[in-house]
Amino acid sequence: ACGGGSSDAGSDGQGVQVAASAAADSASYLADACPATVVMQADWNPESEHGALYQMLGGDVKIDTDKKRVTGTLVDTEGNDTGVKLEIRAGGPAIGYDSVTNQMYTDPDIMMGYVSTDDAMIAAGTKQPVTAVVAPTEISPTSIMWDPETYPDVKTIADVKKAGIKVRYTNGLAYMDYLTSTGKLSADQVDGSYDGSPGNFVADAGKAAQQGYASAEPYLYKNEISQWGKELAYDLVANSGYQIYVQALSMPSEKVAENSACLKKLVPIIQAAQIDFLNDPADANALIVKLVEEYDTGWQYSAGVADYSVKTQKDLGIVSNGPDSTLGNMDMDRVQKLIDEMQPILSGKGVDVPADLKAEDIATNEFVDMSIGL
Amino acid sequence: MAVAIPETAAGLRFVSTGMEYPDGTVALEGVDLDVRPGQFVSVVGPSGCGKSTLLRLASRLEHHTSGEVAVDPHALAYVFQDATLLPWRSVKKNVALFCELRGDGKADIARRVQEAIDLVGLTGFENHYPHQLSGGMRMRASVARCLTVDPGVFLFDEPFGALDEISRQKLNDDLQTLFHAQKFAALFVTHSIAEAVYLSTEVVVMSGRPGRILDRVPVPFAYPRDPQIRYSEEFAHLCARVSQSLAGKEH
Amino acid sequence: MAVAIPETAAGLRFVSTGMEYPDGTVALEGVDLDVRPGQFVSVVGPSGCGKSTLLRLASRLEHHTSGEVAVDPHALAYVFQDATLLPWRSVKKNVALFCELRGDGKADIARRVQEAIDLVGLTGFENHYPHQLSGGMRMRASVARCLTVDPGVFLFDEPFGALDEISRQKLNDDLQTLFHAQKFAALFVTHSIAEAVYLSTEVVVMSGRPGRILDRVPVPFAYPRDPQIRYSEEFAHLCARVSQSLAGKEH
Amino acid sequence: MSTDTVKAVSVAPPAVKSARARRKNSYLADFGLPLAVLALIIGFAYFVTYVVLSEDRRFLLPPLHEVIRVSFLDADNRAQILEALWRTTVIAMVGLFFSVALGMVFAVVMASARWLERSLFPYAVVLQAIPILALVPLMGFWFGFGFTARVIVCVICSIFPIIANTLFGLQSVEPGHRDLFRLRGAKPGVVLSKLLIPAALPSVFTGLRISAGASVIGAIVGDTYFRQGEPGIGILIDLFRSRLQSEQLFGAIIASSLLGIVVFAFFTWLSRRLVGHWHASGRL
Amino acid sequence: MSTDTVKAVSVAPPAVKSARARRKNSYLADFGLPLAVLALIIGFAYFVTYVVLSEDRRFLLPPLHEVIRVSFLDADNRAQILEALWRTTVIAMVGLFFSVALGMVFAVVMASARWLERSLFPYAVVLQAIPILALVPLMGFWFGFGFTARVIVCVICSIFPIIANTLFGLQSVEPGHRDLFRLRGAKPGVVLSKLLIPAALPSVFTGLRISAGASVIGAIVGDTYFRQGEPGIGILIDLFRSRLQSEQLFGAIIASSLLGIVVFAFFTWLSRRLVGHWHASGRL
Ligand SMILES: Nc1ncnc2c1ncn2[C@@H]1O[C@H](COP(=O)(O)OP(=O)(O)OP(=O)(O)O)[C@@H](O)[C@H]1O
Ligand SMILES: Nc1ncnc2c1ncn2[C@@H]1O[C@H](COP(=O)(O)OP(=O)(O)OP(=O)(O)O)[C@@H](O)[C@H]1O
Ligand SMILES: Cc1ncc(C[n+]2csc(CCO)c2C)c(N)n1
Ligand SMILES: [Mg+2]
Ligand SMILES: [Mg+2]
Repeated sequence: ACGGGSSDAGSDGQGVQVAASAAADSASYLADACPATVVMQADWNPESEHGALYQMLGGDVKIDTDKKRVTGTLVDTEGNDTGVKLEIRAGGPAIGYDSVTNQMYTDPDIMMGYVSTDDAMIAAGTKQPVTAVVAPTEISPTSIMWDPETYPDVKTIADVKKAGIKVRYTNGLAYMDYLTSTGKLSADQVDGSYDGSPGNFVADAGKAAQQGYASAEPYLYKNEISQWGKELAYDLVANSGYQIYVQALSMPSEKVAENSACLKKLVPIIQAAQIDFLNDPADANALIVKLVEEYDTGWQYSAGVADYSVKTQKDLGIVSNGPDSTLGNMDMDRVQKLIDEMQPILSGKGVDVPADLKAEDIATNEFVDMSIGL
Repeated sequence: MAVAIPETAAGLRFVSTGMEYPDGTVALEGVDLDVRPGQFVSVVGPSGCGKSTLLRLASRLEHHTSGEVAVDPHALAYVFQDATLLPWRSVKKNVALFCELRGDGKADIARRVQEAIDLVGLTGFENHYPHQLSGGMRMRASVARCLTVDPGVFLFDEPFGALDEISRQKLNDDLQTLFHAQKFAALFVTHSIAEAVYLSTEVVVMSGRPGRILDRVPVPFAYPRDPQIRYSEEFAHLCARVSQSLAGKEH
Repeated sequence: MAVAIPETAAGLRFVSTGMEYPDGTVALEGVDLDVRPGQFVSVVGPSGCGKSTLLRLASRLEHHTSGEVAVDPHALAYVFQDATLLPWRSVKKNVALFCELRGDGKADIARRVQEAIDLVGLTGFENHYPHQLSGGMRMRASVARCLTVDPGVFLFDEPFGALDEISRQKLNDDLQTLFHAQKFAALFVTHSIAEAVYLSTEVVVMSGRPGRILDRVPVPFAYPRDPQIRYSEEFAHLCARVSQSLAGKEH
Repeated sequence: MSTDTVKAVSVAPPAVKSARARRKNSYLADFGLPLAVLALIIGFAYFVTYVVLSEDRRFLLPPLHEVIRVSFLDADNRAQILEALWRTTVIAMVGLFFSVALGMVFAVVMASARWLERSLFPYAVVLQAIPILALVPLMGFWFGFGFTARVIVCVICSIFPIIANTLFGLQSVEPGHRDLFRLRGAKPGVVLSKLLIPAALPSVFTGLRISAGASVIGAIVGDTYFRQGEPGIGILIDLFRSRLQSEQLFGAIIASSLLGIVVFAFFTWLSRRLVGHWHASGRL
Repeated sequence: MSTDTVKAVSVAPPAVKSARARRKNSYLADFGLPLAVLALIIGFAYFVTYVVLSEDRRFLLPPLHEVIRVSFLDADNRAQILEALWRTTVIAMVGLFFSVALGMVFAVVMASARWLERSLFPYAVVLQAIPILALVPLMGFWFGFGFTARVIVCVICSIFPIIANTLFGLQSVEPGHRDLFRLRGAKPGVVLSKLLIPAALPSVFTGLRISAGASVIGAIVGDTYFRQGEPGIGILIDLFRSRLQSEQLFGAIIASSLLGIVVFAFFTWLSRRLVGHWHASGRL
């Protein structure tokens, strides 16, 4: 990755092969409805939680190692060319840890980005409203994890509270406001200094609990962080009642209407891609691992963790149909319930979430193909 | 207080000039003094009486607080009481400073600088830095710097105070020759009455602080002056008069 | 080269002392000089001949490169060629410095400081800062600082060069009185031959660089000396002799 | 020497009323012009907000009156910001205190011998050039994740300018002044208190002016990594950022900048008081 | 005046051979003692590694020889670290260059009038005291998330010491020297190049010594927030940190510290070359 230019992934099995062009009258022909390049802004470096997006790339990807973006033909579930390009932009460090909402409001080229329900509420409160149009992930993998050797009796977050274990989390994440405001953790046991490094966890030999993705950290700590090298126990935050749709693909609310024709066709392709990815993640995972390497932003992602991630997503139902038989739709009652619970909490923290915020303001199933499911 | 300054004035003119420092020290009061081209006026007076202040007013580095001061600021040279050499410049470069500021050519500068250095007896020390010089050598470098610029008005603040009698007499003679040749207007502060009389067309005696002019002693000798006049009776007489004025005695 | 220094030595002694600065300038060569308590030795010599260097060796601020130097470093006072006042201290505090360093009591310091300030004629300027003084006033403050400490060895580097004749004569008389009373060992650099002869028990004439001793002129007058001796024939005679030695003439 | 030039410089003395006029003038220069520059900068900020940035992007630099309204006129928000600022101030001041104390000692030790300078200065540089981030677990292990560690981060960020400038000040002491003390056989402690410190003071103040801002940044950085104990303005900035609260974010930034300026202004004032009477750098 | 005291100070002249002896002595002081201090510090590090830290915490400070072996003796790791270090060096140097150029201009402008100083200095303080984190989105919008933004972060981190010290140097110019130029009616540009800059140079070098380390830190901080384009050592530090690759982490820290020291040493050398002949601060 020199010169900051771009490189072709080539046709050596990286990415999904483009089979043929979708017929102009087929449901997956996007050229007449969508922008020539559909730009998606991810919230982090490439990872298997983003599988659906990378699954949609054809084999002709161009990697911009400078700007940390990948572009290729947007293909449908059959691998047919939809007539438009897909550009996936890495988030997190690649954009100075800026929020996806900010990025979407600054750069009109971005069509959609990953925004979780809680962040969408906050965005509504800061006059940058976004609406989720599809939720490829049903349950957030965000968990609290601890050392089962130190705390053999702790099984759930409730036990963590009971045991009074310090919990390290990343300052600013709304779920902790929920846990502390609802008394599921006490405010004086949490410590907002987690910055992604395992150093502090390992240094105090697992005395404290720590935030982590169920789909990544347990594997990493056991297999890739030699100083730890042991199992971790964890409990999903979602199990405590914090039921956001994590990484829901969203867009500035005002743009939903003008893009409806595109979304009508694109959202089902995304739904199908997520299912395809779960069934056969090999190509997309290979691309993800390759991208991480080429982007070279300091993030590491092995094939091992990619496989573990997919497995966990399946096992824990992180990616699943949810209560119904559709993958990608959002349970509007669940969204509303979260809004009702979180509105006072966030307002108490100084975020002016409108008191009358409705689930429909931040999420819509209008474009979801209800027939697509696992 | 608008005193008319004659339009034909060149050189220096003080008209009932006064100067009070911001801290309230009155350094000068009601000084009337004219120095025309071809005049060499020496100033003697007790330490702290305002002699340096007078030169600073003449050079416009300080501003008077009453009366008027007129001076041709072009081609002004001023040997400060301190050597004020730039510590990062060698002797040669220090002496060259004024030429550089005037934008002289390189060869011209080199020639003038060497002449001036030779004149003050610093030959061989061209590449020394100020901290490698003795006190007297520093003052001589400072004098040399002013000798490079053919000034119209030449101000001297005890230029030879740190020199031995022999160097001093030599420089007195050189300065006299220069004055005779160039006819600049010179205002010369010194503590040596003999030096004042030997060099000047007029010696001005100042009183203690606040400085006023106590006496003016015209010196009638023609230029070029023979060093031997120092041993003449008239010379001794003039010195005595200056000395008495300085001591505050009427004459 | 181990020259025996008599154990009874007090004051100052140079035995074929030489000094070469790191840049290769030879400032002094083979200087033999003794200054015992009760001796007042003046040094005259051309600018840059090594007079200040001699005093710096005597004060151990600089180190000789050949021969030997012996000095009693206790109760040493040194009036530098520059005033070297501390700019953040008022005149009063500057003059008090040496007393403070010796750890004198407050009242004692105040008394000594005021006496010294009065002696050098800076009364009224106690609370001024150095930058508010004239050149001569700064030197006087520097002299005052050394007058506060009853030194055993007193070094002077042209202390009165920046003063008018009247102040100078007054300070000469005061210094002489002090010397007569305290009998310290004095090494006094000056460019005024008359001053040298008036003050000293012996005048040492130095050659141009590298500085060697050319001539020694003992001055036989007894202390206290009447200011009028300056107009005596013997005085004139002694001055002439120094002057001739200085000019390089045999006598 | 032409007639004209002489005429040109015939200068009438400043009239008596000029003193007052000059003072008025100086008030104008001291307060009027700086305020004019401030107005200009505020104007530029508004220009960016309303002209350069489209409405959607206005969160990048919200209108200043909105920032003030939301952050400082709303009692809750103001209390939140000021409380956090106060905690950061405490850290910054404690850190700065140690920086000054340790830094000056360090500099004095280094100035006392060339080999000490050569031996120690590199570690001071390392201390300054080390990414604090990398030391977080080690420091946490030793000093915990609260007040102590934050103060240490603040010291690491702000000590070097003190060291470098004190050392410069000590080395710039005039040799003649040193001689004065050597001559009288002054003890090292006395030389330090009566010569070295006073002479180095103007330089030290320059170091202090640099460290003023650095200590604030250090306190904020420390906040970021060591979050136990009471949260400071750094945590708040992080929070506002992740919550997209632009107005409060800029409010917090303004508050912490003002803290920097206040500390800076304090040292400027102190320097005028202590060295203004003899050194030009003290005469702002 | 006792006999003894005189005897005590009867000083024999330094013998002729002393020149060589002194040089030897000075080699010892210049290199021997600093190396001894280094050995002491390394010893302390080992002490912490093996005695203070239990085995499973040894990653907090791994044994130095392991650090060297893993980071610098392994060709791949060495290449990785050196490549990243080189990119950071480029950013740091470009940033430092702009800091010096802009900082000196800023200082000269401020030194030219008191009202300018009072008007502008606060913004320099703000620039320094502002948490960069908070400006990331705005800077990203204007300058992207790559090289330009990183250089700007580096400038923000390293410009203030240059400004403050240049200003101090300019204000410390001796009034007598100013008079010299005023007297001869020198033009502002000439005064600047022949008086102000040379006179301020020793001070400027003190600023440069502070900015040397600050520019390295700035480049690393910039790396953290602006990761587009080629990654530098900051990103590597982050990576090693997140993987607890302690040996490489410390290797990278050592490498970046050495960069700081090298830049620092370069300016020390340059200052000796340029001002050593007349100012004591240049004579290390
Ligand atoms: N620090 C130094 N480095 C190199 N050479 C020096 C140094 N100080 C003085 N010198 C040289 O040593 C010689 C003697 O200097 P010194 O100051 O002793 O002269 P001096 O007799 O006091 O002269 P003056 O009457 O002008 O004060 C001079 O030639 C001078 O250039
Ligand atoms: N910057 C200043 N601020 C306040 N007072 C000053 C300043 N400069 C000089 N003075 C005062 O003005 C008076 C005259 O000073 P000036 O330097 O003109 O004396 P001088 O005649 O040159 O004396 P000398 O022969 O000692 O050099 C002195 O009393 C001095 O204290
Ligand atoms: C392995 C892993 N670590 C961190 C992030 C960053 N991140 C993006 S969104 C979010 C909050 C979820 O509620 C977090 C922590 C990630 N995506 N994957
Ligand atoms: Mg004077
Ligand atoms: Mg001398």
